[in-house]
Amino acid sequence: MRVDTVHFGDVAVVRVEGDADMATSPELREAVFDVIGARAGGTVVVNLSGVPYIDSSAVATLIECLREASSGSVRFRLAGLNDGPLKVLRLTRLVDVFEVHDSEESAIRA
Amino acid sequence: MRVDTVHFGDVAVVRVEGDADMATSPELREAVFDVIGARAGGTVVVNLSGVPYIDSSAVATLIECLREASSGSVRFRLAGLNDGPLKVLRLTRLVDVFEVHDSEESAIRA
Amino acid sequence: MVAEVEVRIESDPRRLRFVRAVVGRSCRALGAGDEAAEALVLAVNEAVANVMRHAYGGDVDQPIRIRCRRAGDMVEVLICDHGKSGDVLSERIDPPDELRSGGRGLFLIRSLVDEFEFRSKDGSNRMHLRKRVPVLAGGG
Amino acid sequence: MVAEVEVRIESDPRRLRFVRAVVGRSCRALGAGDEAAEALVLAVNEAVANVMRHAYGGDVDQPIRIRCRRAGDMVEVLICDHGKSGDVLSERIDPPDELRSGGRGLFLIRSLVDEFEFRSKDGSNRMHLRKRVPVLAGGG
Ligand SMILES: Nc1ncnc2c1ncn2[C@@H]1O[C@H](COP(=O)(O)OP(=O)(O)O)[C@@H](O)[C@H]1O
Ligand SMILES: Nc1ncnc2c1ncn2[C@@H]1O[C@H](COP(=O)(O)OP(=O)(O)O)[C@@H](O)[C@H]1O
Repeated sequence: MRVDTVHFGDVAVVRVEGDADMATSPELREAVFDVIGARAGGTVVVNLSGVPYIDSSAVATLIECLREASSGSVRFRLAGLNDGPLKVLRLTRLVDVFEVHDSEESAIRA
Repeated sequence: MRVDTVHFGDVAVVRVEGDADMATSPELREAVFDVIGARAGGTVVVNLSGVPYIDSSAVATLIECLREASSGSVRFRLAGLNDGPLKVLRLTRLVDVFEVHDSEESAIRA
Repeated sequence: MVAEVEVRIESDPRRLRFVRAVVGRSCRALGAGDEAAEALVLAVNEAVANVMRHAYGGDVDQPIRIRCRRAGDMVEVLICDHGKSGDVLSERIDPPDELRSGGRGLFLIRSLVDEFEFRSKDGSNRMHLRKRVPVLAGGG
Repeated sequence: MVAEVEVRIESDPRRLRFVRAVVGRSCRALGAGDEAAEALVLAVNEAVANVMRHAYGGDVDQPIRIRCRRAGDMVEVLICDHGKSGDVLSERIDPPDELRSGGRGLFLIRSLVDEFEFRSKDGSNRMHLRKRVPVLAGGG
């Protein structure tokens, strides 16, 4: 997995590449938690357009990120979900729990 | 494997689809031998553009077809070889033994 | 017809990727369409991750076997370990509480497959996952 | 690291397609690039076809095992049968006579792999094919 963070004003975008599973989710969690910690009051977007696959560990990680963001008053958005990951969020009935955007741009502007 | 024969004047084209291996080569052999038997003095083109894979059984089959054609005074041409099959003919040093054309059209016109 | 694939790994989560790749291709080669193969890959990933986490408690050097084969009109995947057995069959299967972070593996597995079995015997645990696929034409 | 795939089939030529699909994906997942994986698939196809034709003399219901794994900087495929053993190692390896129809399997195998071994012992024949592949980065 590759994780890069880019900043646009008060929005931080975490761009992820590669499968997010039990082996790689901790890395995702750490990167997003770092950004949330440094960004009270702002917005964090996780761009998953480079992620073909997520499993329940990644789902758990995203939920933890969402909770961490709320408790730090940070807006938390997902962007660019591919079909596979979207299906997993649907199956686990979590799509509506997240603020999901089609693209990174619309997640930044929202 | 799917094998279809089409006729253009004195040229018969055998169009093959699917892998040509030890399981399917006999079918290829039978179809081509049938056409050769009915076509003294003419031309038989085997269009392999729908064949992603050939193994040594298919190579043996093509050699048998070539010999059968020569003995019946039938011109025998291969057309539309994909990279994989071409590589196998190169490895077995047989590319130059066959009359190989890029496309079915050029094999018919030649 | 005999045609089966057995994947053997150590219980290291970095092997999950390998399992997904080979199990996906094997299920397709056994007759599963894209959708059924993807569902099986997801389910097998969850089952193997559970073995790593729960049966082996995070040990990364314990053996796991995953066998894929055809069983009638189903593609069947067997996941086999010799770790701690859990009461997997009686775990809750309701959709997990929205903001709980864990507890979604078994729910996903059950949503994704047509048949689900779990047995522990003589120190070995076996989970069978089966998914209905189109009937094979000819040699498959 | 343990990560290996074993494909088990009957000696029916209609299973070759299955073998190619799973062995190809397995070799890639073990670190082979496209070219190395394709070469191994071709070589394994020839080796398994030879087992069907020569070791089992055309019987279609005899067992063949094909195991793929990593061996250092190689991907290794083992093909195992219990049929008639042939003097495979001393067979001619010159490029076969142009218009002879058979006799190209072993030649292809040797052109395609970096290492080739054959052993018969206690009624079981084992052919090892190995191909060098890039060194794994990280967990592979
Ligand atoms: N293979 C297994 N071996 C032992 N226990 C298991 C296994 N799979 C699941 N369990 C038990 O079932 C529970 C629910 O599993 P699951 O739904 O996958 O969620 P999670 O793994 O996030 O806890 C686990 O917490 C564990 O107690
Ligand atoms: N797995 C095998 N078991 C026994 N004999 C074999 C095996 N593979 C090859 N041989 C012997 O080696 C010869 C050459 O094999 P090969 O080059 O593949 O050509 P072909 O199979 O067309 O004869 C075969 O004719 C056979 O006698």
